[in-house]
Amino acid sequence: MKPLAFASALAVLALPAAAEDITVGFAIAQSGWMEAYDTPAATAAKIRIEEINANGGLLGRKIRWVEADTKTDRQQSARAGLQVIDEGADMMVVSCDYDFGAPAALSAEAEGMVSFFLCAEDVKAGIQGVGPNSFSGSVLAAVQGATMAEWSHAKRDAKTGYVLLDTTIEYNKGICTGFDWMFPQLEGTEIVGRDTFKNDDASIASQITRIKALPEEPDVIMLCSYIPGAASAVRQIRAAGINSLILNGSAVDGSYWLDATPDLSGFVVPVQGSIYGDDPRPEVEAFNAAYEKATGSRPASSYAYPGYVLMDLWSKAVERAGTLDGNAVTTELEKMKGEQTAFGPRSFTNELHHQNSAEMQIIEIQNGKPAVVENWTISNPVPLDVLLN
Amino acid sequence: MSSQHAQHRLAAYSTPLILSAILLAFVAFVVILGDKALARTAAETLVRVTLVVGLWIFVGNSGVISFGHAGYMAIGAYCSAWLTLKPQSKALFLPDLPPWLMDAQWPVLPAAIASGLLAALVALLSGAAILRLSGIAASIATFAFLAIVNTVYSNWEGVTGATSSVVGLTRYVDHWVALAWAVAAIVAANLYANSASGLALRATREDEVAAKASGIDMYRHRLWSLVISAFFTGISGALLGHSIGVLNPDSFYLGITFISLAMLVVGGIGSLSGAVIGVLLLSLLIELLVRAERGITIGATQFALPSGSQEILIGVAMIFVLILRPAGLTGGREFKLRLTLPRIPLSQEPTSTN
Amino acid sequence: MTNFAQLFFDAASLGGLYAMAALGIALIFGVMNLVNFAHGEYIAFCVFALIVPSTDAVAVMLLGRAPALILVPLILALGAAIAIASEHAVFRHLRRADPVAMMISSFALGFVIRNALLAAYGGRPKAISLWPDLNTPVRIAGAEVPLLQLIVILTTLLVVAGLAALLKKTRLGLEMRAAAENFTMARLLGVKANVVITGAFALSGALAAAVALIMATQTGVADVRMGGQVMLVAFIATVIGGLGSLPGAVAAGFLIGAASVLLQAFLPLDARPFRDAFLYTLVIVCLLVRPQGLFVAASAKPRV
Amino acid sequence: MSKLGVFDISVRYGKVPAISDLTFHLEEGERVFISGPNGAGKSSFLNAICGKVPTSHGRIEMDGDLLTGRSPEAIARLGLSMVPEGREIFGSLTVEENLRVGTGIRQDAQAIETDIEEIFAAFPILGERRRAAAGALSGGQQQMLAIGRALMTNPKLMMVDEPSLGLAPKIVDQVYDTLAALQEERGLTLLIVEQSSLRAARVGGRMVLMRGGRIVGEGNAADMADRDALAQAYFGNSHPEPEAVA
Repeated sequence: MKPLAFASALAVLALPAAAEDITVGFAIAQSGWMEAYDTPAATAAKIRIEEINANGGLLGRKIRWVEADTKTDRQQSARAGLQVIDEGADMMVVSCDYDFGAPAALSAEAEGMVSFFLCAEDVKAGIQGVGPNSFSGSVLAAVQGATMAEWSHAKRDAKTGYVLLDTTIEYNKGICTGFDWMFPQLEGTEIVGRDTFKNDDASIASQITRIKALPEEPDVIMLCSYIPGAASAVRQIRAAGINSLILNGSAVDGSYWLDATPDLSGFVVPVQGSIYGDDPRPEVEAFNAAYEKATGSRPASSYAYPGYVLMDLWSKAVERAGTLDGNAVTTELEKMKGEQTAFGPRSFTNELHHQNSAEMQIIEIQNGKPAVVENWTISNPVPLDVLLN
Repeated sequence: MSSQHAQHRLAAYSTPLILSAILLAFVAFVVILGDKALARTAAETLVRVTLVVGLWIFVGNSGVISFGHAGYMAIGAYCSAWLTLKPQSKALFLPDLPPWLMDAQWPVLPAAIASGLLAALVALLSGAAILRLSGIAASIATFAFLAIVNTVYSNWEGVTGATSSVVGLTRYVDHWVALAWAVAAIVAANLYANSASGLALRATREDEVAAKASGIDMYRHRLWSLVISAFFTGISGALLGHSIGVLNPDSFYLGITFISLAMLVVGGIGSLSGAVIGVLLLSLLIELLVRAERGITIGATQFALPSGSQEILIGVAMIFVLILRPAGLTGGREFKLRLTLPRIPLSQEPTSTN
Repeated sequence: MTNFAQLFFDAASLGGLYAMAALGIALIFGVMNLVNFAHGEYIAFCVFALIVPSTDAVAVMLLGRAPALILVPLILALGAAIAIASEHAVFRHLRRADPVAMMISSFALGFVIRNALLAAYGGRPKAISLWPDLNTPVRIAGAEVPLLQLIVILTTLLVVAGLAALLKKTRLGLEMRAAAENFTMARLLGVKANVVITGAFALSGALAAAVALIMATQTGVADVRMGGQVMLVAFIATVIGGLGSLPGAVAAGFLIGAASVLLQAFLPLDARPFRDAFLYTLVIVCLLVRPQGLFVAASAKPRV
Repeated sequence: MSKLGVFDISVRYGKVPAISDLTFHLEEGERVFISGPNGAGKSSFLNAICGKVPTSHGRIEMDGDLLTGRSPEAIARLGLSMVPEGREIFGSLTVEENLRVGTGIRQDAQAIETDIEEIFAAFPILGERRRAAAGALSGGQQQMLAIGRALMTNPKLMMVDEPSLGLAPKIVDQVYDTLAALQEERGLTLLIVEQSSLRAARVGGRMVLMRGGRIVGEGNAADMADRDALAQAYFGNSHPEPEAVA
């Protein structure tokens, strides 16, 4: 026990020396499977912090950060939150996923501190699931599903849709919620069938058999899942000779898994920005370059971007509020309506600390090559009652 | 002879006293350090003590390995959420709850007890079927029970919120609350183990055939111990929920099943002291390793373990303990106050079995 | 409503996968009463052996680049090797321990392997392009099935037949069957415990490797959690098939695969997410009706 | 040097002693019966010799080789074979496979085949059912199979634990006749647990009486049987003598 007590005593001693600095506390997964999502987004947030520091800091003070590992574990997450508070955090950045970030965010909320989920896309990651000072840096899953519905109808003349839902996590259900809300509203459309599976199913042969039993192949298959289950589902769908356009959420962005189905075509993903170097907005490519400089490789998926966006938005709000006080910063954040960022405009209201509409880049994979084909913003934001259903 | 007997009883009843004192000392130590994260670790550890002691009441006495207790935990945790959440948030996230449950807003303590009772009731029903089996078939049936609970709770949209987390649980469980429940569980476990039913059940663990031949109704005693066990397991679930603040069925599945069994087996499945010691030592070791990952300064040198090595090391440590002491750290013995009167070697102590 | 032949192929290929995994578990249980929870991690380990250890997002093939003729025996040998190594490092020292202590240490071992894989490969699932040509559909008996499904079914039959031949015709097979039934008696007749146990672990590991190759080809991904679900189903299959009975494990593996496919096919949409709840209810019913196992003589007493 | 030397061994299960400071010798080609009440430690004694249970004290030698501390399979390889109580045949294996399990320690592949035929000649019923599952045999047939199986390891010393248990008297006679004939033929040394001194006397040999984990008496089986008959006449049953059931 001695070294333990000693170490914590040191940590306490170390604080006053840095009292002038602003401290951002990262309670994120540095190990376990969430690490793959948290590290890129946290790196992006740190890139923004370095930029701010290089431009003279925030409120004239430098930003520094402290980190604690949630180990992709809910209990450890709560502890990591308390730990960064103990180490003097002024705001908290928590894990990408609602479940693994919330226990830490709740500790921040109890201190009246602003917290941001790195890239959570569940409506609960904010007021509804944590409290009035909690925000997410990403775009709601339902927006992604709705974007897919509206875009495929407008640009690919999709009339018949099939919904294949992976019931394992809430994110997947969010995607399908958005699709189910938007697709039937569109002219001449019909959802011709639905099925469910689980991410770790060893085979989805019987789900595929059901699709093949349809009188006609559907125009689009809305696949609400994530990697690895999604990659495996796509491989099995194509292996069965089904050639429908496959629609997805942002979670399957990234070319790293494409080897799973070589020469894949007709596969579409909505993202906040393109990692493939073809984003129409130069700021996005500038970020990709900065990321490569910082880490030695380009982002593996668009999930790095929300980290940059949230740090950008928070620092602007702090600058406007002139204080780090949680409630004052929240008030400024809620005033943001179409606030420009490198990845498109962002808005918050006093009801929703999340994006229920956003400009998405549509990435289509043809012959195994992903590329931006369009950008699309849904015509109406997803209403709150749909989100909360 | 009767004084001899009374003396044994007294010695047996000293076990919960010693264990409670150890836990109290542990909490006192944490409070003195005054570190928030450490206080939380203490609370979590004590919730786990409640869980593992609850698990022990069934597994330790009957000798049947249960993979199903995380299911009772889930039932307790969600029950407490149903009873304590604000009606408006229930209307929003759990719209299919029956009206009386929707309007309920119980204080936390009665809600915790009700959670335990619901878990106990489910244990009575599920156990009535499962406990007709014995040995590994019973273990598999308990696993099937867990998988059923998990599947149902992961998909029952309007009642459990399915995979969507239930939010807004008051985080009232600090180290004192957790200590109180841990001590309650320990006392109950000790009382049960020394009751007629507990003693009879342990006889069946030693020799099923002989115990049956001597007229012990194994089924009834197993069911009893499962019900009591599920009560405390359900409460530990409620405590866990009110410690994290967010509920998800995923929290009550394989991860917690195995870690709680591992703590029990490493401590020593044959004794209540083993259950408590297993939790304390493994939790302590995990915390030390987590801190070592963050970096520890000893004297002038600073060293840190690489991220993720904690999990590997804890696994290795568990394997070592089991190789060196297959019956667990306590080897199935209880902590007891030794009274000074001479003991007659012939009579075996009721609790020192292995 | 659904094509019957199609359903048959779906059920047989999933069942085949479970059957092979169940055999792997039953072999080890038979000789040393060990429920090996590390079996799922053997599967994950073999899948990851196909790619270069690195935490980068894009996977680079390592063994996966070798031609099938070399790759298949290599991976099977690797599976056997990790199983034998784990026996040497852990289970050998626990032979006198109670089955519960062994089971928990196998879980701890699995935990170590899984976290070591996480540390070496990172938490992000990796893509594997293994024999993509096997995923072309072929028409057979009025059903259109991916070639791989047929291969899985054929492989299972081959593996089961091969194993049966090995157990029936060879000296080691005879000793393993004798040891599975009564280990101490076999030793009293001069059967070397180490040889039999090592043999059982080697076969079990090779079976895990076979499952790994099929899963990698079928799903195209490598994920540390991928063996877990199969392992659990396999574990259940060995129990409802009758512990210690290898044919029982195979039959129960097929049965669970078939039940899962049929439930998925015929449950109404609203009940489909509850598929596993129905499946496990059937498991409990099976156990209650025949605690000694579905495929062993009713007179046999339940073991353990 | 005796065939088997047991020096001052103790066996305990947990805290319960099963055998205490027992010393015993067995000469080449001898036939010795061990008798005694239930719980006297007879089976524990055999189990300690064959390596099934560890001794806490003392040593056991066979032909000058130390057995103590060796694994059961190593002891079997030194030429000791066991027919355990309850027979413990492999029920799912065929009769012939049962016989072959123990042949792994032999080098003489040719002789194995002739030995199998010899055993089938000695027990014709086994030969008739050589392809049948051993679990389907009757108790007496299983006992014969267990003896045949033990013989297939080509032992120098064979231990038989209660061959008469659960068998009809007629079958028991047959079993003992076969054992005696085999001993004659092969020069085997036999150590047999047999509760009935009368039975032992009929077969002939040395007899050792155990009680409470110790040897309490020893002598010619016939003399011991007379003494037993006398004791029974005067004091009732001195040690239980379960009448065989079919």
